[in-house]
Amino acid sequence: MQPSFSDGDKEFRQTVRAFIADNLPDDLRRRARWDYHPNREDQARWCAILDKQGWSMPHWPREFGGPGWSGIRKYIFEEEMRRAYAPTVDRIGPELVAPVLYTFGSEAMKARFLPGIRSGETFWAQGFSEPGAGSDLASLRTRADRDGDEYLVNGQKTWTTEGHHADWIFLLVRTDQEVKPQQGISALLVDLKSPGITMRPIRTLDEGVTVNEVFFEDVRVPAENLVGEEGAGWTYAKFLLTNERTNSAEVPHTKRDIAQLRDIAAREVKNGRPLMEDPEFRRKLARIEIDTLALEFAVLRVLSNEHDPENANIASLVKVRGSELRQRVAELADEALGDAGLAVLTSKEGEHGPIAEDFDPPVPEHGIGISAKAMFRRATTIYGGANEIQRTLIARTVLGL
Amino acid sequence: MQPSFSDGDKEFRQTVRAFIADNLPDDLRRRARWDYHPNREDQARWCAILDKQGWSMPHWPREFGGPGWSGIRKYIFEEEMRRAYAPTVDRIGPELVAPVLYTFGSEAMKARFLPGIRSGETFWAQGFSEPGAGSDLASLRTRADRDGDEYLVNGQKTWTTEGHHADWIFLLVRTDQEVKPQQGISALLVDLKSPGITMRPIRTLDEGVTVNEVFFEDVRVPAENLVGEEGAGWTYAKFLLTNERTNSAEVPHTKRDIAQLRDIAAREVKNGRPLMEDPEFRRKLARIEIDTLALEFAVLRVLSNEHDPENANIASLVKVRGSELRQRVAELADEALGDAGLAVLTSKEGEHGPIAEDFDPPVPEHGIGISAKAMFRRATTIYGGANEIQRTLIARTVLGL
Amino acid sequence: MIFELTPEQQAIADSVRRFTEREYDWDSRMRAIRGSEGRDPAHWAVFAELGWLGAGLPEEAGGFGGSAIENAVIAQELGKALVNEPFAVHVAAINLLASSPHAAIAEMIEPVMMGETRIAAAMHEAGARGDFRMIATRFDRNGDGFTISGAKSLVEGAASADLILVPAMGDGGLAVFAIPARANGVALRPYRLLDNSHVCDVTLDEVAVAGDALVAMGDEGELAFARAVDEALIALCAGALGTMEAALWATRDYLLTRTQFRVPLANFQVLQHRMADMLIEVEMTRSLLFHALGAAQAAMADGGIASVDASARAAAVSALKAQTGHAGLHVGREAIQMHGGIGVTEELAISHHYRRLFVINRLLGDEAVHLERFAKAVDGE
Amino acid sequence: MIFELTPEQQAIADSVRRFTEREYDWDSRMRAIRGSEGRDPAHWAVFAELGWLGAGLPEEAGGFGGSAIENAVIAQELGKALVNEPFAVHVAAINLLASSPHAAIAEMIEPVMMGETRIAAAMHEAGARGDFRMIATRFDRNGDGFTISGAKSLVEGAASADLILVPAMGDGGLAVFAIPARANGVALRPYRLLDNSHVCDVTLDEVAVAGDALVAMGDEGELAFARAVDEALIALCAGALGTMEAALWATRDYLLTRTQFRVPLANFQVLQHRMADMLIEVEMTRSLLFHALGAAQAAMADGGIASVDASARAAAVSALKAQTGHAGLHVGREAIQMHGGIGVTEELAISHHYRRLFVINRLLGDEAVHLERFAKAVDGE
Repeated sequence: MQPSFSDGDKEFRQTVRAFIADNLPDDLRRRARWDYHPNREDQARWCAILDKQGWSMPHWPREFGGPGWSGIRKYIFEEEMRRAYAPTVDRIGPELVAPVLYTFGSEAMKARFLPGIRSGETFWAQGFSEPGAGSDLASLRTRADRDGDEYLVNGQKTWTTEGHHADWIFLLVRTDQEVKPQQGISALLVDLKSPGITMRPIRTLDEGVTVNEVFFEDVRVPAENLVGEEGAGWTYAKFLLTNERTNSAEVPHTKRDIAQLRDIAAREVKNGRPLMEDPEFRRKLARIEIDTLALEFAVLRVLSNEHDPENANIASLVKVRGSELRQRVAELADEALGDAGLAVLTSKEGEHGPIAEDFDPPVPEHGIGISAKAMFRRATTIYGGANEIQRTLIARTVLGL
Repeated sequence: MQPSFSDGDKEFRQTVRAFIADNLPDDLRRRARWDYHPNREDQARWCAILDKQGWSMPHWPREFGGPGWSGIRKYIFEEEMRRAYAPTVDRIGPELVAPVLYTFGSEAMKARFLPGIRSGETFWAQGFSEPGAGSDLASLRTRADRDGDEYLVNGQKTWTTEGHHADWIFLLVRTDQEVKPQQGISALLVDLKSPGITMRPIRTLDEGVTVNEVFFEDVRVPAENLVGEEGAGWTYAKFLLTNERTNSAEVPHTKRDIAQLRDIAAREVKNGRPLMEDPEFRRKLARIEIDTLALEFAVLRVLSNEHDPENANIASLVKVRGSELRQRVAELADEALGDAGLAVLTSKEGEHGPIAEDFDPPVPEHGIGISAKAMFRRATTIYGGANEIQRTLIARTVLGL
Repeated sequence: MIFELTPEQQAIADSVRRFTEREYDWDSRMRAIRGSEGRDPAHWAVFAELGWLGAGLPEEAGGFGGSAIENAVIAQELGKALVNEPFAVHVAAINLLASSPHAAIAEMIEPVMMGETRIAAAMHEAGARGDFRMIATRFDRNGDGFTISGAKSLVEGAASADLILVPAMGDGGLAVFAIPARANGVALRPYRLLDNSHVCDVTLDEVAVAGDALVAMGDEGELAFARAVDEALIALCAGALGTMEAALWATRDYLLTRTQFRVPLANFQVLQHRMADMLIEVEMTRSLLFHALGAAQAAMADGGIASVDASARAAAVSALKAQTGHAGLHVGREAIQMHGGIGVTEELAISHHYRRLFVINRLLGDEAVHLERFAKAVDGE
Repeated sequence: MIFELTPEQQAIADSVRRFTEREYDWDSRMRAIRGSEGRDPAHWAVFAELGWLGAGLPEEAGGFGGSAIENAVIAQELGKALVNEPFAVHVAAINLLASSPHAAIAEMIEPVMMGETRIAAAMHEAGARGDFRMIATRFDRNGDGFTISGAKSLVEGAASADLILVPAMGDGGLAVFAIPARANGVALRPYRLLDNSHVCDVTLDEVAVAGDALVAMGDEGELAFARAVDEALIALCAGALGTMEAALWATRDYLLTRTQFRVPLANFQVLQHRMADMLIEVEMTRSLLFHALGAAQAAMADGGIASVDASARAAAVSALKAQTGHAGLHVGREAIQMHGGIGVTEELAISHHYRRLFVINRLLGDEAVHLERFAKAVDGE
């Protein structure tokens, strides 16, 4: 047993840290500091810089242009990225769609789509959920009917993350109405510029937009855009969702949020002293930091031996704990801000986006973005499979109940 | 709306307080101070004193010797009793068995059994639960077969509270094996001195004994001891359990425990100052006191209008909250004691009972009984219908889920 | 003990409910909160017309003969419909006016009740993190008048107020002043809170007022301020109770109608038990509201002068606020979680319930502030 | 990073498990804990014989070449079977001896490892409420020797010990002494804890010892004490982890076999989700155990001298202990609750799991003590 980072891993961390320091443009860092959803331009610019280094797709196998890092090193890389306030690289294309494409897609499909993802030029959305079928994919109703060399797509998707920024959508559709619900599902790649598609942004409680409803009305999709085999969409979706769960439980992001929280607590004053010296605040912070350490080591246990099925069991736990922890950190940061934590901060009415240079917010610089984050984090225990679903999964698969 | 005690109620409280001060023997008060399960002799002596005043059975209707108090006054009476460290009057006979007898029993049965309960001479146990049938009474298997003028009882009961002190047991038995499970149940009154009965005390985690297993082997019970009608036992049991739930959620007891906790906190020292001045302790205590106030007013809402069905709904909530609160108070008291809160305190090996005069405990006087209480309180969320059952009941009856 | 509303109190509740059902449905609300200041001025006129603005004031103070109970009844119904009007602030303001020994101040009560004069109360001090007991704003005597300097935050309704009531410390202890919102030296910085209420930071830079701007000072000032805080907190918590109830029952209805894996959500035992816990929190809040109303009645019966009753009221009100903050967050979060994705959208009331409860937890002191104030009041400190 | 046991470590785990399965089944355990001191002396001899008492000590210190990892492996297996032996106290004691720069002390290591000398460590100060950093016991120099006075509490194994290791403050800072248990001025008051461990309050009334009784003093004393505390805490928490695991899986098995209303308890969704939460707490505790073991290795690699590593170890160990206290109570309570009535009886292991976890939460500092120690260590105070 050697439960700490090896010397090689420590050197790797220094290499990554130096690269980011040398290559991350200042204006990107500044905008990411506020932690609103990063804009597409920033994500694309940074992805291209990383791509030149061969680092834009840490999770991909070497043959498709991944760096071939161990699970632990992927984690270190992500941690250093968050730590430096680098914009996140888009996730849907690189981490969800691409693995399906290089695992199940045709050679032509790989050649056509993977390079754009790797370089940050092409952005993807996923079209899974439908109104009335949240976590219950088998009941989806959007249909694709074969019509010569094309499919004709009709239906509606919802909770489509970043759909309003995307070029393409990975769509689950029903291609066979006759067979059992799970067998009639296929996966299609659809150009979002196709006629008949309407994207309607859904405003969330932070007054921002990250998710959308997408309507499909007689949308024509070339048959060559079918992923793998017709009727196998359910298998691909399960594969994709597994990848979604075995991520890092957002620990690097949470650790960065804690650093930000510490910064706030050092600047805010309570009873004439820095909030950081308030015993009750310190106790809450310590509890959060300890829970984060525990979560981090649970993640590292998974990553140190990614193919051990026992470790896969732990992965379902870290989703639950990680999502709850993100809420607690965001709420404590908001509480730390005092009155300013109650203020809505929008640059233009009803949407936070890039903040104008001359914007004079009613909260201190160190509090920008905090209240929106505290609100939006309510979603972390819902998306990606609500925690209720995760707990049932844990009870069945790990506890055998 | 007049959400505070009326002047009449306030005067009533003073009357009760004065009576207890004048009539409660010192030795009883001293033993009750330690809050072990009161011994039968103390309970009986105090019950007889109250009986002379006509106050021993506050919950009984006037015609059977009850004082005819309103719900609020019964609550005030109980609160003053607890406050003064008066021994509790036994509950099984007065509050569970007697209401069944005076509601469903024959005149002969009432005349025979009620006076002994009222005066504290006769102690009762209840025989409901069986091994393998905790809250699920319909599956009970103890049988009573008619044999001339007698029933022949065979079977086993468990969790029989205070059975080792009792004279009689109110027994649910199966008198008909053919009909639906719930229809074949009857209620029998059984003299615990009858041949064929074995009482086995169950040691609990506080190392004390309050519950027992009772074994019945060819026990002969006169047929006249059948309560009401044969086959109606299920109805009587439900009636009895309803009475169990509409109690005061033990708020008077919890308030007394809080007073004791405050006394401990005033005597114990942390970092050179009284524990009572420790901010974190005070916060925990305040939270408990506030929750107790809330619970008390919820109980008073029920009691102010006992026959309003909407208030009956609240009764199921207060059981859940009240039982959890009792645990929290006991645990905070134990924590307040520091190291001494970890010590086991038994007068003789394996059972706490009356404490010998020359006993020199390894804990301070104000800490006697605390660790046993902290342990035993784990049972409050289990007995009388586990909180899981209560929550399901709330969801169904109040929320309509 | 009587926990039922009198017929008069029930009539007030009914009149508020009629208003919220007929004039404050969801679409009207969304229109109102998107307007300037998040309100439709016609609504406040209705409040005045129906007598709600004076319903909680005793007759001898110029009101309609009610008490905190009437205010709680109104606030609770407004809270159910998420009515975005500064009613709790109004309660603070009118109680401050009614506590004044000065005739010039008492004369303001009627126009305020009639909705003719708009008045805000600056109960939060900038930098005090919701602890209303920390007052750094200063006053100095200036001939027959006073000069006031300081910074207040989260002053709801300030942008449309004629007068702002300002507590300040100075020679003579705590004093409260009625300051014209457009007086020289008064600067307003408006912004919006997460629950769509519109507030201002109010900066007072040597604001000069005449002697008749004094509402109360010294012991009278302390008592007036304590009464205003407690009465406003009761209204605030009653509103939160209404909001919690709305969130609870909306969630119940959602669980009954929505299916997942072809089973109604209402059948999932886990959700049943969590709903039971939400209900318990709601009922405990309601119980503490009753308790606080009893304490407020007792304190008012003594004209708020007996400090033992004022202290009992402080304990009871802080118990209520600590529970409300705690319960509100719990109920709000659970309501969102059980709704799933739809719960985090701007489109559904559920996220608005949560945001309102989130804000209320922090207004006039969060759970920690009130646990401490409760402990102090109970121990007679 | 490697989280798997080496074959040697696995062999130790297996040998402990064989012992608990063959010689410490439930009936043997109940016999042992009802004996005097709650133990069977033959068991400690087995510990010595199988090398467990020196397994966690480096070779250069006279041990068998292990570290905190080996102690954790042993403690966890012992914890699963609720073995009532003072193993964590032994870890404290042997680490104190091994930290000593004095040859006379180092010579004691072997007989202790062999089980020939019994040794207790008085890590709790009477009145300190588990905060081991508060040491009021005093020493004075007395010619070549020392005089020690004070009061220690919760000293496990003191009644059968030959020597008691006693930390004390005096001129020269913190010092640790090895005091014969039967020395003049040493008074033992034995009692039993809720988990059936037998402890003593130890009163030291001007106890005179020779100079060679000094284990370490000043900076050396601080480092020795800190190392002993942290290593003992790791063993204590590893034991608690084992106990939590035993409670978790026993509850799982109970839910699978027990039916209510003709449905297996395992089918109730509420119990499933609560079991998932228990599992999460267990896995988080395990993760922090790994983290603390890494920190202990790093600190030991520097001979425990570099204060930065000692501070990192303190943070890591306090994180572990805070989590263990919290998780242990949660898991213990839930295991009882899900068992229902049978869970509160003395007859079933479940209540013993709870009582052990209840006691461990308070030994060597409860959650509050360790949250504060963690915060201080992290901030470099």
